[in-house]
Amino acid sequence: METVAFNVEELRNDFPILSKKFNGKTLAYLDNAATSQKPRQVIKAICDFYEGYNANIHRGVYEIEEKATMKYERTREATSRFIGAESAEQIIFTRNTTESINLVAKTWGASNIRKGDKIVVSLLEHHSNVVPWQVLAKEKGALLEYINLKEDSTIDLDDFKEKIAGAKLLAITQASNVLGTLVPVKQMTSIAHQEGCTVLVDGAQSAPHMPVSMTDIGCDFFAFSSHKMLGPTGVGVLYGKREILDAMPPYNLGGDMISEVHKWDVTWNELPWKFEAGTSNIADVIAYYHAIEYLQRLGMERVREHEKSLTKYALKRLSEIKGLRYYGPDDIEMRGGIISFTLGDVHPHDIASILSREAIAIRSGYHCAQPLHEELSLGGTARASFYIYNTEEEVDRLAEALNEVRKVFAK
Amino acid sequence: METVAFNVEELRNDFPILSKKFNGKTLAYLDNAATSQKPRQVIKAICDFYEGYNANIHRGVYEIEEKATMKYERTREATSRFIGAESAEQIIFTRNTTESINLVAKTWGASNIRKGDKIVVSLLEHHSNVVPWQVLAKEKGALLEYINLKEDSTIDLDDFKEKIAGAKLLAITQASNVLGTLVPVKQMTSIAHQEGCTVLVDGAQSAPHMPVSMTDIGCDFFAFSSHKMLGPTGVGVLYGKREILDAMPPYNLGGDMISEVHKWDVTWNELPWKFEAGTSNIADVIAYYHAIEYLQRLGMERVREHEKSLTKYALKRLSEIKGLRYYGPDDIEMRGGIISFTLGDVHPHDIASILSREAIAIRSGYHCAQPLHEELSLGGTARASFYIYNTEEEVDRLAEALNEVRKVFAK
Amino acid sequence: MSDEIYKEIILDHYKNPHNFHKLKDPDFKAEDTNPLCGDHVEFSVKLQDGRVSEVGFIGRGCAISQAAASILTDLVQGKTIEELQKMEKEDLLEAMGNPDLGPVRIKCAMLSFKTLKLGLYSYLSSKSSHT
Amino acid sequence: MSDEIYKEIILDHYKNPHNFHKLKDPDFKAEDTNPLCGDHVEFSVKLQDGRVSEVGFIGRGCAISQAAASILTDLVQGKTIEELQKMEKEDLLEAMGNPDLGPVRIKCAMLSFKTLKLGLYSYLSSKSSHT
Ligand SMILES: Cc1ncc(COP(=O)(O)O)c(C=O)c1O
Ligand SMILES: Cc1ncc(COP(=O)(O)O)c(C=O)c1O
Repeated sequence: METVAFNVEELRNDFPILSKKFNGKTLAYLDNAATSQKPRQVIKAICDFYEGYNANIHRGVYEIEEKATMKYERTREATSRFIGAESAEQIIFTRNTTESINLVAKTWGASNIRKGDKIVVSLLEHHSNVVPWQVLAKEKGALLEYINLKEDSTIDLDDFKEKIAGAKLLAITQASNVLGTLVPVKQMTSIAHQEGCTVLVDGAQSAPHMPVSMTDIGCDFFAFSSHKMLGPTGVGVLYGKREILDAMPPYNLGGDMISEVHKWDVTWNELPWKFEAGTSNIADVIAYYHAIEYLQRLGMERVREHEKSLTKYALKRLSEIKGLRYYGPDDIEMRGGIISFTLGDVHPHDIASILSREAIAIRSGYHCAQPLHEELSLGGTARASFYIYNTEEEVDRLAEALNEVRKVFAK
Repeated sequence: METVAFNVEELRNDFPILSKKFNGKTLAYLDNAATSQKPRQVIKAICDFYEGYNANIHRGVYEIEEKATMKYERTREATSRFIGAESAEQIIFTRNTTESINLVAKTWGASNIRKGDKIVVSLLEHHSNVVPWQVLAKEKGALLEYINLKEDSTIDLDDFKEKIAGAKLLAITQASNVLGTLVPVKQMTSIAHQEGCTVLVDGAQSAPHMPVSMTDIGCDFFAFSSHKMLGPTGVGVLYGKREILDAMPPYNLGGDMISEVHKWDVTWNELPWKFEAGTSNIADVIAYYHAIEYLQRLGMERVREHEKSLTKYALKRLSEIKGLRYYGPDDIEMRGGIISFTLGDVHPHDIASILSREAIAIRSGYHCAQPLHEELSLGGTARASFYIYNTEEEVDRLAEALNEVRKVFAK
Repeated sequence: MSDEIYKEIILDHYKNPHNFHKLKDPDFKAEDTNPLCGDHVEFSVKLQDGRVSEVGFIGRGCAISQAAASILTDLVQGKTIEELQKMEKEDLLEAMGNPDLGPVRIKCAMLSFKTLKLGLYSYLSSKSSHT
Repeated sequence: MSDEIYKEIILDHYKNPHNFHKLKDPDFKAEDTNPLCGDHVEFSVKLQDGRVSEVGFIGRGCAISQAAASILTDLVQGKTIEELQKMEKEDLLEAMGNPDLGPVRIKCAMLSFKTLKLGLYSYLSSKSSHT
C-alpha cells in the first residue's frame, strides 16, 4: 500500500465534524480513547452500501449479495494484514473489544479454566478485561491476581514474573486507557508461554495508535474495536491462534455459524464463521475497511510519531498549570497519547463540563478502570487523549481553558 | 404520531437503491425476509451522527456526547412504544435476533433450565431459535420437543397442547421465514402460562410486517432485528418482562454494564444497561429510530394490508406457472408476505442465479430452516418475500422470469 | 467564558456550603453515592411538630452535586412532612437557578433530591409499621 | 435473457451428464456434499498404468455443480496421476467455458474439483503407507 504525507491540516479536512462549529467554536476533540472521529471515506462507504448494494451475505446468489459478501470478506483480509495475523480465518468480527474478550472467557475460558487455576491481569486493565475474569474465577474457583505497577506507572516485571509462575491465563492490555502506559506484551508473552500460559492481549488502545503484529507479539488472542480507530461503532475484532480457535466451542448459536442443522443435532461451520452467528453488522464491517486503509496509508509508525510529539508538547503545557497533576510515565517512549490529570480539588466532571462550553471534549471519571483509581487513591480523573487529527493549537486551547477552570473554582 | 398516505410509488423514492440500474434494469428486491432495504432517512441519520455529534455515550459530559446519549436512548423509547412494551428499560439492544435469543438461552436458560425440563419449539423455527435450545438441552439433560404442523402448514394446536404440558419454556416464531405461516402466539402464550411455562417469541419476521404488542401477546421475551425493518445492520432487540430481566445474570461483562468494580468484586448496573456491555453500536441504534418512525408513519396495519394484497396477487400469478409449487398456507389471513416455491426439478440456486441477471433478487436454499425442509422432504426452495416498496409490477417480472427459467432448463 | 451550568448561586454554595455538618440524634439519616462520579451525600434531619426543624449534610463530589445538596438543605428547612412529600425535582432545579444541565450532569443534581426523598420514605414507613 | 453463467456447455452437461454412473471395483472413490445447497457428488475412478482408465460420477444438485462434475470426468479421462495432481481449478473453469460465477456459486463448481482431489490424495497416501 502506498503511503501519503502525514499532513495534519490536510487530513483534518477528511473529518467533517472537525469543520463544524459548536458554541461558535471549532471542536477540539480530545476524547479519542473513548472513541475516534470518522473520516468521510468511512462514512461514504456506509452510504454506498445502503444506497448501492445492501443485501444479506453468505447465502444468496444474486448480484448485490455477492458484492456485499466480497466486500465484507475483504475487510477480514485487510484486518488480518493490518495486525500481521497468519491468516484471515483467524479474524472474527464481534461488536467491540468487550465482546471479543467475553467470547474468549465464555468459550475458551469455560472449557480450560479449572478450580485452583490462576488468571493473571494487571492493575492497568479496563473493566472489560477484568470483570469477565473476575466472574469466571468465581464460577470456577480459580484465582485472580493483579500485576502491580512500579512508581513510574509501568508494569512491575519482577512482580509479573512471580505471579505468572504456574498461571493458566495472562490477560493484559497493551496500552492503558488511563495512564497511557505501554506494556511490553511481546516480552511478557514469551515469558508466559514458557510457563505454558495462554495470553490474551487487549489491543483496544494500541491497535489504533501504533504498529502491532501478531506474529511478532506471539499472543494467543488479541482484541480491539473499530470505533477507536476511525471505523464505525458496532464492530470489534478478535484474533486467535488457529489451533485454539479450532478447538473452541462456538459462542452465539444460530444462522450462519452452522453447517448443518437437523432436528436433534447440528454441525458447526468452519472458521471464522463458526463465531459469527446471525446477520452480521454488514454495513459497518464493510466501512471498517476504509478506516484500516486510511491508517495504513498514513503509516502506523507515523501515527505513533505524531502522537508522541503531541503528547510531549501537552505534558509540557499541562505541567505549567498551577495545581495540575498528571499521571502515568514521564518517559514518552513508555506512554501513548493519553493524559489523565487532576486540577487541585476541582471535580473532574466540573472540569469537563466547563471545557465543553469551549467546545473542548475531554472525559472525566474512572474511565472504566476503577480498580486502578482505587489503587492510586484517586476519586476520578480528567483525561485528554489524542489522535491523528489533533494539533498543538488544540493543546493550547486545552491549557488555556484549564487555567480558566482554575479561576472559576478558586475559593 | 401522524400517519401519511401509503403510496408505494412515492415511498419508493425514499429508497435510493430502488432507483439504481443493475444490468440496465431496476432492482426488483424480493428478499426482504433476509434483510430489507433502507430509506434515505435512516442512511442520513448515520451520516448526521458521524458528521455532527459522534461520541461515546453514557459517561462523558460534553455537548456532543450528551446529544448522542439522548438520541441513543430516544431509540429505546421509540422501540418500546413500537412494540407496546410496558417501559423502555425492558428494551435491550443486541446485534441481531440471534444474539437476543442466545442472551436468553445463556442467562435465563442457564439458570432456569434443569435436567429433565422440557423445552418446546415448533417445526417452523429458524436455526437461531433452534440451535441455542438444542445445545442448552444437551448441556442440561433437558428435552427438546417440536410442535408439528397441520396439512395446511399452520401450527397443530392439539399437538401444541399436548407438548406444552409441564414444559418449562416455549420458544416460538410469530411468523415463519419459509412458509410465511402466522402463529397464534397470544393464544399459545396464555395456554403456556397456565402451565407455568416461560414464553419467548421470535419476532424477526413479524415485528417488521404487522402490528405487535407486548402487553397484548403477554410473552416473557420477544426478539427481533433492525435490519429486517428498514433499519441498519448490527442492531437487534430483546424485550423481556421486567421481573425476569431483573433476576437474570448479565451476559457480556465489561464497560458500561457495571455499576462499581473493585479488585475482587463488581456490582451490575440497572436495566437495561446491565445487558449492554462495552461501546454500543451507537450510530446504528440512533439511525434505527428513523426506521421505526418511518414504519409508524405508514401505520403497521397498512403495511400488513399492502403485503397481504401483494401476496394474494403473487400466489395467483405464481400458480399459473407450469411446474411451480409453492408452500405454506393458502389462507391469506394465515400468512405473511413470504412465498417459498420449487419449479419442477430446477435447483433453487439456478433459479436465483438466472433471476439475478434480470435484476430480480430472491433467495434460495434452506433459509436457515433445515429441520423444516427435512420434515417437508425438500432439498431446498426458492423464496420471494415482500415489503412496503414492492409492487404488482415486480411480481409480474418475477413470474415472467420464472417462465424463462423453465424454458432454459427444459430437458 | 460561558458557564450556564456554573451560575453564581451554584459556585457560591459549592465554595461555602450551607448546613454542612452532621446532626446529633437526627430523626432520620440518608446517604447515597453516584457510582459514576463517586459523588457522595449524607443528610441528617430533625423534625419537630411535623416540620423540619434542623437539617445538615456532608459530602464530597462535583460542584453540581454539592451545591445541590447545600441548596436543598435551605429549601427543606421549616417545611412540613407533607410539603416534603410533595416537593418535585423542578423545585430543586428552580432553586438552583435552572442551570442548563445535560442528561448526564442532571444526575449529579438529583442525587441529593433522591437521597433525601428515599430517607424520608423509609422513615415514614418505619414509623407507620411501629404504630 | 442474458445467462453468462448458464453457457450452452453447462446446460448440455447438466441435461445430459457424461459418465453418469458408479464404477464397480474402482481404485478409489470420493464423495462430498455442499451443505449450503445440498449439492452432492460421488466419483469413482479406475487407474491403469498410472493413468485414469475409467471415471464415473453420480450426484444431484444445481446445474453448476452437476455440469462441473460431468465436465470434470471428461477432463480427467486418460490423464496420468501426475497430471491429475497438477490440475488447477482454472483448468476446470476453462473447460466450463469460464462462466461468470460469483463468490457463492463458484463453490458449486469447485465441489467436484475438491472432492476428486481429496479422493486422489487419500488414495495416494494410503498407497504410500502400505508400501
Ligand atoms: C424467523 C427468524 N428468526 C431469526 C432470524 C435471525 O435473524 P438475524 O440474522 O438478524 O439474527 C431470522 C432471519 O432470517 C428469521 O427469519
Ligand atoms: C484498554 C481498553 N480495553 C477495552 C475497552 C473496551 O472497548 P469497547 O467499549 O469498544 O468494548 C476500552 C475502551 O475504552 C479500552 O480502553
